[in-house]
Amino acid sequence: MQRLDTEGMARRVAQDIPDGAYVNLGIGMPTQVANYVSGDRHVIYHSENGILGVGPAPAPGEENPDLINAGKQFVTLLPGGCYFDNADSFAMMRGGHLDIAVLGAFQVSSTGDLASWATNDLSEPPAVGGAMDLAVGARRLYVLMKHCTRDGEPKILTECEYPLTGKGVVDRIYTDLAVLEVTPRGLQVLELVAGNTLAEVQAVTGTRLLPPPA
Amino acid sequence: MQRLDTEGMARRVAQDIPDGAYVNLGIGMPTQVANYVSGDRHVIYHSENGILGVGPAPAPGEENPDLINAGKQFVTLLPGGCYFDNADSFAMMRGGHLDIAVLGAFQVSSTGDLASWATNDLSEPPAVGGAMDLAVGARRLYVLMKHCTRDGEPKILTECEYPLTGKGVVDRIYTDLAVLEVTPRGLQVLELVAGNTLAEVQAVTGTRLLPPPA
Amino acid sequence: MAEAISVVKDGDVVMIGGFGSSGIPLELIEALRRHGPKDLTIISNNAGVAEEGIASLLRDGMVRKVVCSFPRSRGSVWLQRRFREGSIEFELVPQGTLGERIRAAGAGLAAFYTPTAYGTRLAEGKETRLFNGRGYVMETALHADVALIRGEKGDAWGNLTYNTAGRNFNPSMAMAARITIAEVKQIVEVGDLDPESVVTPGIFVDTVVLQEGLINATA
Amino acid sequence: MAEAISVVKDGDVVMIGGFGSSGIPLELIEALRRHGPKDLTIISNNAGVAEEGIASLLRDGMVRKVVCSFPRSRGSVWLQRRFREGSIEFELVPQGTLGERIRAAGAGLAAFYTPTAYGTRLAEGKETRLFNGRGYVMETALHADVALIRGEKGDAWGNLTYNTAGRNFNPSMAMAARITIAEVKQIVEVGDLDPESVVTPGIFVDTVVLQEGLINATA
Repeated sequence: MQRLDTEGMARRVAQDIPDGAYVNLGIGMPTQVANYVSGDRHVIYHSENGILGVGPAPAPGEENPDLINAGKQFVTLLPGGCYFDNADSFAMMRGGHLDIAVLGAFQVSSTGDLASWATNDLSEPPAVGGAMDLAVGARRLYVLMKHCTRDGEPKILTECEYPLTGKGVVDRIYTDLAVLEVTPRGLQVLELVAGNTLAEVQAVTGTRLLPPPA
Repeated sequence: MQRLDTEGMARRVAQDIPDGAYVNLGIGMPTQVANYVSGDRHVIYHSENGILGVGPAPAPGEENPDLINAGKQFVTLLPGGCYFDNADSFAMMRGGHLDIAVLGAFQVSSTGDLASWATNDLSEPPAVGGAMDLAVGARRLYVLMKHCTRDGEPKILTECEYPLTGKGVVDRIYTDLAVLEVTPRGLQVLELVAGNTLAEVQAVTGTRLLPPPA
Repeated sequence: MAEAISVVKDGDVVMIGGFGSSGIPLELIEALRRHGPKDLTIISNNAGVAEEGIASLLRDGMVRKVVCSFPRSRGSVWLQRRFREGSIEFELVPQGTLGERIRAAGAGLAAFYTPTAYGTRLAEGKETRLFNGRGYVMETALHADVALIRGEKGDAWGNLTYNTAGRNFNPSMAMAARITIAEVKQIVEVGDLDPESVVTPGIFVDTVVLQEGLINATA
Repeated sequence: MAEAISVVKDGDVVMIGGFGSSGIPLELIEALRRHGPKDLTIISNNAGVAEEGIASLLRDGMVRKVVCSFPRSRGSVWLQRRFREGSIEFELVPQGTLGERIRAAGAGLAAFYTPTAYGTRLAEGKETRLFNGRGYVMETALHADVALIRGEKGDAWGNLTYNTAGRNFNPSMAMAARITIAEVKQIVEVGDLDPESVVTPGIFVDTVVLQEGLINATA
């Protein structure tokens, strides 16, 4: 099968970030989406720790230990950006003020349940951060993840096996194989990565996929 | 009987405002308390509309229509003061951050119930403002009012006849005749205005007063 | 200004910032009055004085309901008249509860428990509950279709600063409405506002309009 | 610093501001470690990395319970060790819920209903309720005995500003504790801070201490 690499996946999501959007990019692969949003689009990035207008990494030696993103990486502020505290930052998230959030995930269900914060391993202290607030609050929630685990197990399932981050919160799934929309009738294929067939993608998916719109 | 005038009453409350206190003064007579707090005491005044460090009225011609106090009078800001929004201002009030609030009242009960926002006249739209928030939130709530109505009716009663601002919220009552403390045993006289006897003050009070501490 | 306000439709819930003379979007209110939608619900701390601000909307019969905390400023004659003739609904909310209900809407919370008004007439008919032996009243989030607010400086992203005590309800209302329109004294270039001093981040503001000087600024 | 921190007693609930490397009161934490109270409950977003900050309190056996949202930053070895050996209680709270519970305490609210975590394991055992058909979880206020926070500039009244994203939990924690101690980079004269730019009003802060340079500022 044809698989997008990480850059390809980030580029695909970036195409769907419209001009003027307020966007939160989750830790890890989602953070890379910003690198591929066209420069003629005015997109404002939110970081849960209290930044709107997150800019690129600073030049070496210019790092400010207070000015980091949610992934604890050093960042800068774009002109027009501003700072605020946790209460205001999560008001933005929970209150429906962000247009789009892009998150990674362990599993997504056919009804848009998201599992992204914990496995069933109880020997480690669990960590959740702001994922549950984003899950319930962002107007559109996009998941960006590989279609299957390293072992080839499907991550898109009829029901999640891992603890949920939120119920029925995902709007769209971008994987290395396809773009899927969560609809009331189930998971609809919006696009297949060129060269793949629906049957091939269905074969590595743990729930029934609806064919792309005609 | 000997009665304090408005200035005398405001002066008496002012004596009990300690150095370093954060204080909210209600609309009307309570606002005058600030005029008599000794200049060697550092007292910070809060105004519900979003000011800490309220200063005196501006010079004529220097008024800023945005810089008013809760009574809609023009004020100034003292050095070290600051501005904030309604949410933070009422967090200060309700959250127990103000040391003292001084409010006027229609009636106070022997258990510290406060009636200050409405009479039983239903022909006018009622108004409450921030009185109920101050009543529940200030660490010490002092009422400053005349002992009786203009018609000579007692305003200090076993139970309030007017709608309550708060239940069991008043700590102390300053009137033109006496200073009274709300205690678990009832209203205790802390001081009588010089020249008055307990019997005289009791006669114009609608609930039993406990004698001053020996 | 007229174009910005044209989003307000008959029956809308409109929040209007301000406290007394402070931080009121008087030009937006005047534009709203000229636009003329009916059956509005107005959420604001006060209810206008004389023929000004919210009073002018009440006078012109545009208001179905008023939600406020202190409608009895000297000269609030139009609120009194409409109240006495029974032509408006009227909901009185303690000021801190009003602000917190607005903030809750903006912050995505459905309800909260406040000690304010417990045991009083303003808690009648509301759920109450004891926490650690103290009484609290459950209050729900208060949303709006449109918020009209006033800032001092604003930029094209919608970032706002305020003048002194002119903040009052404006920052919370900006968060609680589907559409927020801010009237400002000065529009500055994006990047000119100090990022440490922005009070309302632009994400909460849809449209920033410059005061046109239609209304005496000290009114 | 040592004198300021001496108010913390065995068994106290201590809030500690900061997010990752940002806005952490590292010198106050080090002073707390040297002061050495036992059985502390620590409320903070993270749980320290390596031997730094909260990790040093966990290492030294001063902590009975940790309440946090994200204890798994790379190098959070002491939290992992104490968790695995079962020597601490551990309460995980979604970040926004943690912040809002802290704010509720500071704002005098007893509880609130949030949609966050509804239908998940973190809502198990909690009251839930539908508002307008949507599920919400009831969360209660989170109070502390002492809050340790970090500002950029402070004055003798306790007014504070912050550095960029260094605000995070610091302003809310300042409101939620009986005693708030702020570590700042610079102490300025009362009146030197712009009253429009004060982020934490002095009413929320009891003691302001100047950083002594004990700890590498970029740590």
